[in-house]
Amino acid sequence: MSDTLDQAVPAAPERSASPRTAKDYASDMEVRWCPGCGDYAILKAVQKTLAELEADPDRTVFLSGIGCAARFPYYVDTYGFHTIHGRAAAIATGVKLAQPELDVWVVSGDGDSLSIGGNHLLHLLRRNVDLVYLLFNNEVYGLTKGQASPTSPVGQVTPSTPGGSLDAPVHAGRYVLGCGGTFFARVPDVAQAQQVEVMKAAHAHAGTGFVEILQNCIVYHDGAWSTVTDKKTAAERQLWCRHGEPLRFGEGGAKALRLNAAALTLEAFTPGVDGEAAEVLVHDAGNPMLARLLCELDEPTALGVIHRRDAAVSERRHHAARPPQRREPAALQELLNGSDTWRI
Amino acid sequence: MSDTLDQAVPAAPERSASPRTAKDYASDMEVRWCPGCGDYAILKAVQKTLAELEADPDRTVFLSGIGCAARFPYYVDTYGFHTIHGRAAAIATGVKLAQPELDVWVVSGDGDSLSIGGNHLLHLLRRNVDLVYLLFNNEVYGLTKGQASPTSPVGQVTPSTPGGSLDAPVHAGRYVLGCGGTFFARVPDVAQAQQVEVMKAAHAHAGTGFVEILQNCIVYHDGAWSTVTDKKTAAERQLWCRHGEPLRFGEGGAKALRLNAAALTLEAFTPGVDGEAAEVLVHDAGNPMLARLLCELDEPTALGVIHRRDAAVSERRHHAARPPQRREPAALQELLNGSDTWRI
Amino acid sequence: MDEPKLGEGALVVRFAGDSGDGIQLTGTRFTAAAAFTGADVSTFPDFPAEIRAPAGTTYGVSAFQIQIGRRTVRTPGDRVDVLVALNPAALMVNLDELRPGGVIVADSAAFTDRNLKKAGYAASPLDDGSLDGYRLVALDVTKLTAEAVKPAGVKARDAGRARNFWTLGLVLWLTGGDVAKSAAWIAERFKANAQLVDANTRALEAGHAFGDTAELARVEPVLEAGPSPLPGGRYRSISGADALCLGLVTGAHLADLELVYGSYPITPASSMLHGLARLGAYGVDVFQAEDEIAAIGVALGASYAGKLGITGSSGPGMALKTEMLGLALAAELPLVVIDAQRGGPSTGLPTKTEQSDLLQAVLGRNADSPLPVLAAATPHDAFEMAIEAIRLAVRAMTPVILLTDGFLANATEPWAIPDLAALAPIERPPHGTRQPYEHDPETLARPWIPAGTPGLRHRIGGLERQDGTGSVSYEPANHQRMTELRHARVARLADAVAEQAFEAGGTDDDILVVGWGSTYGALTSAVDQLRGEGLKVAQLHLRHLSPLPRNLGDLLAAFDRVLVAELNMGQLALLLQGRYARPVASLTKVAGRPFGIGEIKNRVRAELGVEA
Amino acid sequence: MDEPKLGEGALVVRFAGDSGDGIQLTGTRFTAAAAFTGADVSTFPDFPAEIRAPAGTTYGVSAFQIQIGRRTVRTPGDRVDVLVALNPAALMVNLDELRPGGVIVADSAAFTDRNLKKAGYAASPLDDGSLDGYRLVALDVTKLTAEAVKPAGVKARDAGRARNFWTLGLVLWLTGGDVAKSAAWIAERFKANAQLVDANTRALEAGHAFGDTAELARVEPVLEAGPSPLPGGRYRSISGADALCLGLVTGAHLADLELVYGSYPITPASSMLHGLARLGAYGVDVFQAEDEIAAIGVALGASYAGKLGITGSSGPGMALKTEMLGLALAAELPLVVIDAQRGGPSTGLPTKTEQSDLLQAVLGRNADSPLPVLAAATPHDAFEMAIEAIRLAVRAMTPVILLTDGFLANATEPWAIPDLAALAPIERPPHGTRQPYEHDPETLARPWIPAGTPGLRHRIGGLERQDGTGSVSYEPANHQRMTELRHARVARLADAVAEQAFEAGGTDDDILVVGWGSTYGALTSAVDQLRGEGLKVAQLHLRHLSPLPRNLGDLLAAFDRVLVAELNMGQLALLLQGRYARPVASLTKVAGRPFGIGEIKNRVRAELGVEA
Ligand SMILES: Cc1ncc(C[n+]2csc(CCOP(=O)(O)OP(=O)(O)O)c2C)c(N)n1
Ligand SMILES: Cc1ncc(C[n+]2csc(CCOP(=O)(O)OP(=O)(O)O)c2C)c(N)n1
Ligand code: SF4
Ligand code: SF4
Ligand SMILES: [Mg+2]
Ligand SMILES: [Mg+2]
Repeated sequence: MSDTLDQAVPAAPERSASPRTAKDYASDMEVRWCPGCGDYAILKAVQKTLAELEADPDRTVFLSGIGCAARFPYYVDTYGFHTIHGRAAAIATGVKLAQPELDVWVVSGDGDSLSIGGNHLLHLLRRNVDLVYLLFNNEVYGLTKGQASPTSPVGQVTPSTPGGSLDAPVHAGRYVLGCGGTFFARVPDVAQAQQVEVMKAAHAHAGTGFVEILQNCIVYHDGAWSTVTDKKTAAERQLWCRHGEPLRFGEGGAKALRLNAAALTLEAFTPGVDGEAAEVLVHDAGNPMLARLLCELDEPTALGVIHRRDAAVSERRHHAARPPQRREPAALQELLNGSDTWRI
Repeated sequence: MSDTLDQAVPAAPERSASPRTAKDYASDMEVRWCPGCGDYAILKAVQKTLAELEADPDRTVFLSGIGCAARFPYYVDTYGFHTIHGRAAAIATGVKLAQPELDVWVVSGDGDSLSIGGNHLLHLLRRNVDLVYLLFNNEVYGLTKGQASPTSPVGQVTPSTPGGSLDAPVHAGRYVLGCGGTFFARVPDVAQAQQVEVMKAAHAHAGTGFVEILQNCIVYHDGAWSTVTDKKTAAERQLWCRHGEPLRFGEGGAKALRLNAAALTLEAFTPGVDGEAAEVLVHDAGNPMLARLLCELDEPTALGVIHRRDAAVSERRHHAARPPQRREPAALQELLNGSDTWRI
Repeated sequence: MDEPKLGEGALVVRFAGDSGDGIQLTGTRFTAAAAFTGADVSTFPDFPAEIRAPAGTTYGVSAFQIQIGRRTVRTPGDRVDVLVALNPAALMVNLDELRPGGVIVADSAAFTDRNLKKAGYAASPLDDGSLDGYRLVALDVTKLTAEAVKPAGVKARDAGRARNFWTLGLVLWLTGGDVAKSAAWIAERFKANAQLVDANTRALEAGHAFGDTAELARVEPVLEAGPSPLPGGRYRSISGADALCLGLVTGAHLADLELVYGSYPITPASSMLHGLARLGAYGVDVFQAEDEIAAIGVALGASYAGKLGITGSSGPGMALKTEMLGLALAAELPLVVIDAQRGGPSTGLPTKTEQSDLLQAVLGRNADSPLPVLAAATPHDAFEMAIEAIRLAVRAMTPVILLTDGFLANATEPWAIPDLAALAPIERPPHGTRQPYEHDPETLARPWIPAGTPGLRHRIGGLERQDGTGSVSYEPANHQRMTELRHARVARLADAVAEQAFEAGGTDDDILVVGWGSTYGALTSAVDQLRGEGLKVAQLHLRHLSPLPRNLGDLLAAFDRVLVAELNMGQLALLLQGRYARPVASLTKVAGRPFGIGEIKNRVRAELGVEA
Repeated sequence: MDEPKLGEGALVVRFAGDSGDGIQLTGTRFTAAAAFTGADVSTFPDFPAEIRAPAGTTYGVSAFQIQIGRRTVRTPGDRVDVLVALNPAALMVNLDELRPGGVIVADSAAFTDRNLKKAGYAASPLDDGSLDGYRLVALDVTKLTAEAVKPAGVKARDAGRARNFWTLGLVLWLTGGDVAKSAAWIAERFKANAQLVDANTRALEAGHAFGDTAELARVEPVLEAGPSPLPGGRYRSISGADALCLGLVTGAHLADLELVYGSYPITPASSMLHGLARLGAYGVDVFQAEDEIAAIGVALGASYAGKLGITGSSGPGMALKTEMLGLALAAELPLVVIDAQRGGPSTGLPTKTEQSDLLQAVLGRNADSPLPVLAAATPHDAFEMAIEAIRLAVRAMTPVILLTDGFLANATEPWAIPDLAALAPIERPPHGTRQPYEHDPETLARPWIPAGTPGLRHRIGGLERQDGTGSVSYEPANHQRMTELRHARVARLADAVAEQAFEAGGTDDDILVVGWGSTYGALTSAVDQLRGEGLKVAQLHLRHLSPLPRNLGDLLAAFDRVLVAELNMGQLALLLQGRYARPVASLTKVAGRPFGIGEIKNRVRAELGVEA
């Protein structure tokens, strides 16, 4: 008894008629993350997003690999498949290939996505499968009790790296763009409203809407993102990117970014103090090079929809390329017959 | 008999004393690629490179996965390990971890590296393991008889894609840089001299010296790179990047690249005709953003060492982080004893 | 002497030459011509491992062997009666298997010093008497062809290529055939180029005419029209790989499902990828994934979403799919996994045949993870077993592994075209409003509720599930129950499958020969011949390896001597002993090649203490 | 009644409470105190699946069970004598296993309405008489602790945390122990914070004193000093995981090799990753790879370069390593692969124990791919089998799989510290100038020529190799020979291993009980007790599963009744029947838990037709 996570009894069909609040998307299962885990906030944001999208729970599917993050599907009252470590992207591709109209969300941790699952992520992105991909980046392996993850900074002391993590981390944004990703957004777990906004944008995007969520693992790597999320420093450290708007940050938007054309880098400056207002860069989410410059900035950290561009969607291309269907028995019989037959 | 690839009888030790010509690095095995395959030229270039480096054959190891390219180790008279599909990078990492002083070369095809092996390549690159990585990119699966590869252009008709390949290809350079690669070069199979130059640079680089070789598969995808390599158009299509030198191309270097700062793109122009000579960009291999812009250019195609930057090398870090060794029996006995013992 | 002699109603021809010589085409055309006469045929194409080896090398030799019978033939033949050697390397590599006194057709033009040296001959075997024990027909085929096609006015290169049609014509003549069927094919195949039709037809006819005018002795007139050993009906030629593809499409049709085939290229499984990729019009989506793990992942995702996921690979790729197979099993989703076996371990002998993935298929997963395993015996059986795999997968909501191999994939035989209307539909029980893990009391299968089904949303996964609700459960008793259920679900399929029948003989015989998979032809032929000699040999051939047929234990128990024959180190033997705790003898071969009929007969005789 | 009663020289204590209650620490300290008195001990920590479950929930209960004996104890015990329940959930989850009349120590302060409700109690069991069949010691431990530590002046939070030491003190008193050993540990552990030392020591002492002053009846004075059931020597406490790590380091030392441990985290194998990561000073390189495939790849690369590659994982990760294991085998390189088994299939029950990867280990690879498989029986055996794995890997140039499991990894026992000097060195035959695949006539091992060795460069890989030269070979006869060689190489290791000995009894007995792995304790205890009852029960416990010991067939043949007991659906039973073609009976359990001694005894009695 104590050992069973209750599964909701199949919901009565009427339940699925346009729910409107986050709560309508909560499953009956008890949420079992550690108290204080950043995943709770993300769960709420996703449920809110679903409500705002008026998503049909029966036509929505959450897929995940393995990890703390990957328990996510149990907690949303939609279809859900908690698969195996690192492979959700591949399975999701199959789901979309079979039923392109399903609304698919993949939830994955930094280990799941960028360690064991890196290859499937690459191919999901280059194919541009139409789904939302949520990366819960807590820079650590939560479920297996705290080992270094591929996003762990050099020096992180963990049970598997008692002398500190040694290797340069994978940079999620850089990787996604390197794979040819068509949508990249970043948002901290604590930024509820922006999460909803960003997830809606990812959902609206035709293709893989990849969202990196800066998630706090309170048990094994507490404070990983505190320099970005601390209320005190947030204004200085958070650069919210909005397409068509100037790239400003700091108290009252006092600071901004400009291009250093010689060095090919972005520079922070204070318009009117150490530069002209005219120099302020305006965010163009469609420019891949700007996206790369932005996603690698550290101070300030770029947040929001950093990149979004139109590109062909894999499963649509596959379906469009299907030859006219010949499903009647006579056609199949003809196929069995072949072209070169004889009688005995 | 006909079914055996002869293995050279262990070379007499004196044989390894500083050989100087490409031939000294040829193994006794009969080379079994298709007549006309681009791999022959690469083999010659590698042997030449080894000769110019005066590589010690006994301290040199070639590792490969599976594919036509991956037969490479049989043909160089060094240590060689023809492993399994997509995994050479992982095995090479183990070799370097165990013996950092060995001179390791990985040879891999586009399927081997960017399809099944994409994840290991990511982690090899982010760790910056000190070896040379040669990607033979022929945009096709040679050994398995011509299926589409992850670098096949959209529309390529193959036995597995009779209606034409559908998905957007992986862009090798973009991927390598997205993985945090510290060295990226590109060279066509037919450019013998430049190959040697580029491989020597890759070899000199402390970290993963990644070289994409534009290789022609004469059987399954002939002419894949002919727009770049055709003698007639070579000058117009080949942009040879050399650190510190202007990025010029075309007949007599008449054309050049400049930055379009507003669009964040590179533009080709003719200095003195549609622009100033002062606008000509000078190649800075250390600038990651320039590398990204360059590697994605199509007309002209950037060749040579496109990116090279210094970064910590994984196996060196690992060795530096080793605690002082306690290998004497007494130390081990102490470890067995532990700290909390009692007598019965 | 084991082999039926020439004149006993069957003939074995092997074409051999450089990969570039069109050997496979010649073989296929000869097969078509033979089958068209009503003869039974069995073929064995043998490609070099290299893509395109340098001309004239021994490792670049491509071969195509065919046995043609006015009686039933079930194998391509142990020994060759007629060897067509288009160059010295082809002779060097294949002479071993030519029977004493057999016919050699050689193109003397290719026996140049250079080619002889490449093949490893010091002197030309055409001249040095070394072929005295054979009937040598050495002709300058190159020149004869060039002369024949001259009137067509084609380029030298095309003239050279016509050499294979000249050879075909000659071999048709030697075997009593005519050129009509082949000429019709040429006309159709090259219809875009009248000149080529002309040239190739001329070559074909000239080769045939040469046999006649040069008054070459016919070898054996197996191609002369005559009674057919096959039952009446409409036939086509089919390879194992093609039959499998058709079977999958047909099975899906019978179950009213669409297919998603997720795969990653690998020899010899790629032929399925290529074959299915051409069948998009029949409700098949083919997806070339980034690796084998993604391939099965895509297939599983498709099954989860209500199409039928299928994946196919060979040994190394099967190994990679192991973890995901466990998920499919735990998630209780239908899936068909086809393993085209090849020589191993590791990369092994990719182009050679072997039956050594049996234990991996039956037992090779982490934890207690039973699933059904089937094996196809012949090309036409591949069609049937593909349908059977789909039937069992859908019935028991389970992944099913179907074993084939490199030999079976490429082998061809005449196939009595099935009547689609006569095939039984595959039932898919409606999910109703059953709970996600509510198991049908008979089949123990949970309902298949595709993602997106209105009103039945639920969550599944690889953690242990509570029987019924499908909730995650760590409860000890539930784990015990679910584990037993997983075993019982597979075991019960034995009730949904016919009892094992004898291929030959019965429980009164002195020895039982048991086989599985593509050794069917050789085993059946051997047992046939032994019985013909009066030995009391019975034969079983297993198509269901897991669960084993429900009467198998009893059948084995009826014999004092059981001989299990397979192309591995004794895997089925281990499995049978493991299940039935009774000793069996084991005949094994791991040489990358099918059994010869003779080796089987010798072993059976040895078991019976009989002299040959 | 199966169980030895209280007073028979052994006592089972289980501590249970929230994950945050320091249960594992209390258990470990109690174990240390018990072992220090010379008692034999066996422990079983049982963590919740969740990282940090909300306080008070049943699924968040953490437990630690220990059996303490003045006689030999080999299991943590079937039933609990003393249950310490720090909250209602702990009581709810564990009460089932408390023996009738057993002792419950409960912290009444935690039995709040809220906690009762969370645990699923309608009313407090401390008051409603439902615990009448037990000896209930309900105390306000929280308050008693707070009072005791007040003088130390620590913060409320630290005072709360001291509750576990108060409990420890009380249980030490109940079992006849003193606090000296535990106090010393506190002094050492918290030496940086004198206040904490003070507070915790006060709590410890107060708990102990409380038992005395409240005149609680002692349960059983197993901790009073007295004769020890263990042989004389120097001891320490060791867990299976730690013993394994030490065994690997020691084995490498004995072979004069350095180790490269490539791994990817997975429960319950991670404890090896963590353990070895701390042993860098002893020639160990630990590399956390990007996945299990890379982990074994790194290990294999290291072996190729002359260090000893080791990798470890659990079921799903083992599945992923399958393909690379085939390469290691084909390349004939030494490698040690440790599989810490857990409940499956698929993700299954990651934190629960099971022995269900046996067939995967022995048979679960594509093609004919034999390799040695070992299993450790107890924590101290894990040390020895780690050395044995290295010895066999180096001797036969082969990957070796060593099976452990979640139970074994976490279980602890007193360990007679081995004398390094007394351990036999592991020989590594010099490669000399042998050819790369020149096989030693005795061991059939090729020479280990690390990459970089002067003058011996050569090329290896996964394609079939020519015996001797190591060149790629597609030759049929060579493939046959190499396949046989691979089998013989493993089979011959049986000669390098001692004959299988009986754990108990001999061929004159009426039934033979066969087990393997971590069920050793339960099986040995059960057989011991049955023999004590006069039943003629013999016992074998296998450490070598492939190859099986050379005399095993004879031993099995000596019995009419053989019972194979294992925590899976009968995998060893299948293997033994498969190898020896003799029927065995099978006792299985797949509930995520170790065998109870009672279940084994019942089944043996049933086999013998004896009433309990
Ligand atoms: C094949 C396989 N390897 C390893 C594991 C063990 N494992 C489970 S979750 C996990 C990593 C979790 O880290 P991450 O993906 O970052 O998720 P988080 O727990 O941090 O949310 C690992 C290694 C597994 N379940 N399967
Ligand atoms: C696990 C596994 N999957 C598939 C294969 C089959 N295979 C061999 S080489 C190859 C791809 C070859 O393409 P590429 O890497 O581009 O090399 P190329 O032959 O073009 O040089 C494949 C799929 C294999 N050997 N192992
Ligand atoms: S371990 Fe970390 S990531 Fe996992 S549930 Fe706990 S706080 Fe969250
Ligand atoms: S198939 Fe292509 S890549 Fe392979 S050897 Fe032939 S030409 Fe080269
Ligand atoms: Mg994480
Ligand atoms: Mg390629």
